[in-house]
Amino acid sequence: MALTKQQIAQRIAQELQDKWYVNLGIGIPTLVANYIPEGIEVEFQSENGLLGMGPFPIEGTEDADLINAGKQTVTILDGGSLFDSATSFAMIRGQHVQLTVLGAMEVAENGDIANWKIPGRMVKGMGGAMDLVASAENIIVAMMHTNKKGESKLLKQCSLPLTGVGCVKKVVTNLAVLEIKDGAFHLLERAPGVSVEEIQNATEGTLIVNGEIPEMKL
Amino acid sequence: MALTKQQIAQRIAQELQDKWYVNLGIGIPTLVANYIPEGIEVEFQSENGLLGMGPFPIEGTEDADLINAGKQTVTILDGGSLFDSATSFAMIRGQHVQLTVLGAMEVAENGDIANWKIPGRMVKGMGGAMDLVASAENIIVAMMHTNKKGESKLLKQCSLPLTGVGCVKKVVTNLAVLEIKDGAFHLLERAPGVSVEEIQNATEGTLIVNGEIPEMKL
Amino acid sequence: MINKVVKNAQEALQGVENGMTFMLGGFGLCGIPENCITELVNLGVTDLTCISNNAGVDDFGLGLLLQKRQIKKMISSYVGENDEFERQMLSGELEVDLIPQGTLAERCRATGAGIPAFYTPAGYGTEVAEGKETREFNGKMHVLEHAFNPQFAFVKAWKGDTAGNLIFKGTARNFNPMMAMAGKITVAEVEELVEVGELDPNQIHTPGIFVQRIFQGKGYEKRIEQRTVTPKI
Amino acid sequence: MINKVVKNAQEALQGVENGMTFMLGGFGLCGIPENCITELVNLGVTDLTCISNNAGVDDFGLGLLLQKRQIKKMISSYVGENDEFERQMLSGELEVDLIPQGTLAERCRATGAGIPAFYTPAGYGTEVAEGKETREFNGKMHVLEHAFNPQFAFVKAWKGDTAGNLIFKGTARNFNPMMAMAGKITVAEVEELVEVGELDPNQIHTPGIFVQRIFQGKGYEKRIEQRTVTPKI
Repeated sequence: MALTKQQIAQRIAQELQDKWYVNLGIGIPTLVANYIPEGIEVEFQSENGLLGMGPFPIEGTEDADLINAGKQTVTILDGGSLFDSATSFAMIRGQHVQLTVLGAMEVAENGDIANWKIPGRMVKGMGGAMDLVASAENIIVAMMHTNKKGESKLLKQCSLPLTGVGCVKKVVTNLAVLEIKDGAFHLLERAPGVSVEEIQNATEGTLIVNGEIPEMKL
Repeated sequence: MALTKQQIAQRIAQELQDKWYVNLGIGIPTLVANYIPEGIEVEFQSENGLLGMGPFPIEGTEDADLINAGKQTVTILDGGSLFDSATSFAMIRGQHVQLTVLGAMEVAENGDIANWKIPGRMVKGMGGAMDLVASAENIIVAMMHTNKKGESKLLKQCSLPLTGVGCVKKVVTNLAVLEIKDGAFHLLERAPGVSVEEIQNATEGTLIVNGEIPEMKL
Repeated sequence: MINKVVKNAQEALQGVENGMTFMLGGFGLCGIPENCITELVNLGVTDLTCISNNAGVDDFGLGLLLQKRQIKKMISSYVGENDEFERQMLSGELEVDLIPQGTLAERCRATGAGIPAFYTPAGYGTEVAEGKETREFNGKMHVLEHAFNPQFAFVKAWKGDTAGNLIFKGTARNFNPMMAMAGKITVAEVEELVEVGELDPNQIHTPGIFVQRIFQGKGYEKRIEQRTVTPKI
Repeated sequence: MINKVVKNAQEALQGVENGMTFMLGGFGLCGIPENCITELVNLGVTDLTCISNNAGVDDFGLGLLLQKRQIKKMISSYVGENDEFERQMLSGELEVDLIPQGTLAERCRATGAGIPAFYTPAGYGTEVAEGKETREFNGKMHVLEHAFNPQFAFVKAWKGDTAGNLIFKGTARNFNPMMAMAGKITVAEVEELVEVGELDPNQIHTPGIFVQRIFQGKGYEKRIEQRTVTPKI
């Protein structure tokens, strides 16, 4: 069974390490906050100027002056802090944020990522994505393995305009967990009940399968 | 009569304009704060992170955490603000400070200034002087016209290592007020009772004397 | 203390002309200079270049200027949520320069800080870096980015005093402090204008030196784009 | 919330070794990390490169490390008020790299902000620019300056919480916030260590993300270099 979006987030949450500052993109990445493993402390950074982002406010307490990068009303936890956009991206560019989780339209076997622009269609902009992928030490891409037409989004080479070059090291899809190194996707885990063959068929880029591939534990 | 240091400061204070932010260097420039003309508002910036610097504290109220760039205990006026050194020099480099007054060992007819280093002698460093002279729109140099040996400090060319190039536009000495333009010192005013000839004799650099030179009014 | 107070938005915007370049603070609709935007609409100035992280929504924020076709060019990092924007952009009426958000923030700061140019890794190898100088530092490629040159910056603060000192609230701070540094003339509108001495000098986010004009704003709508809440139990 | 608290200076300085590069906050003797300096003296580490605006006085601040000849190189903007410093410098025992104060501050910030290099007008045409790239922007010459690469940064704050958030007081802020951003490991000593939730998140000068270790300092002397006062009337 391919993973649901919630399950992709759940699997990514297992990658969190104690004392990490984490930036979560819009979409599936946002859901990661719901699955922080017991016994570890992480802090979420929102690039519009917030550290220690908490859950959505209780109805009636929402504050127009307290939003996240997705423009959603949020809260701030005790020990959090507020700052301007230049300081926020100083944190990101200066590699003070240990992990970035974001979505992608395409990822290539060399670690390139494309997630901001489809030529001929309305372009909304890259927001903070280019700063995040150019700087983060750890980038996990959360995405569907294939597009709606069933075509692979894990490619030999990105066809869309790039967001960053050679920066993605890990991809968690609805079918698999993969590591990118030496110019190839290395299969680490399969979604429960999904075969290596299915993953192979859904992957256009070079897929390295080394030994027995375990199922994910969720 | 040549001016006293207090009088040099007094003459420089006449150059202050309403709503100007001003950075005063150590020595004679510090005294300028005592002669702010009536009816104008200026604010003093201290490059260690203070705007709205006030007078020395009343004995017994001095605070180790509130000093000026000369490491003297000071006060902060209502409406003042505190900030870090990067922000302080953002103000200076970004030309938000309208006037810098500082001392000099030598000034040249092309506007070069030397005030931080004498080869072979102990070098204490330039502090913020290089940032100030490289950025300020208005720089007034407060200095003695000659050194202790009677040699001119207003030169054709600086002999000491430079602090900044072509940046000084006005010099107020114990003998004269001079403007630097077109590669020469232009004599604007004489100290009361000091003759043009005396000033000429004390000036090594090119001195332009155009018409009648008035005495300073103090 | 130098007094920066002007009566209202009208007085604050004196000198604004067609064809000028402005910076406008805010992230989404959070922390935007509502009063200044309304006054820009009233003035009807056109051919504007607006540097702002976003472009508002159809009927609020910079969307109001877009409706009246007052903007010639937008310099932003993200411009979704705006149908009129999309129409003008696709029809070629509106020029759009998209910039990585961190680069945008740093370019604003550089403008105010007298740094004409700096290197950032953001955008290297992408179309954002096309035609720009690139260079390796510490084994990593970087792009040379430059300061802006805006005539006016319009920012919105929570509290301000008559000397122009500003304090922002929550994430309404965002781009406002850097843009306040960057304007040749910086106009600050505040929810609460107080006398000097009422703000703790240690807590001021933007020192008054960066602000040329300040006024007490009025009628703040502070619209929320995505009202996300946890139900009361 | 991530907890950054360590017991004392001893624990905070674990990993400090001979030959390392440190940043130390403070301007003159104002806002210097007194406890960390004392512990560096106790540890007896040598061949240090110290990036600090000043070098203390003979018997206080970095002067204590100079007395013990623990410093190989000072990177500062102004180093007066210190006889031992002068002796070591003139005898060639001590290397000294003098940097314009604004360039020093901006290089510290750049280090923490992931900006490998930037242009500044300061020092153009002087010996400070010798051997450095220069370039014209907007008709004015500028010098290319680079980020540092310190292993540790030692900063002193007024209040801090267990998550590493810092608030500075008065002009004791100075270089501390930028240096806090720049350390691979940043150690903050504070006059008052409080629980999370006690500091207003809107008033924090240095967000905890920049601080790896924080401890309650003790025995602050806070010596005044130039006690200038107005007599009581």
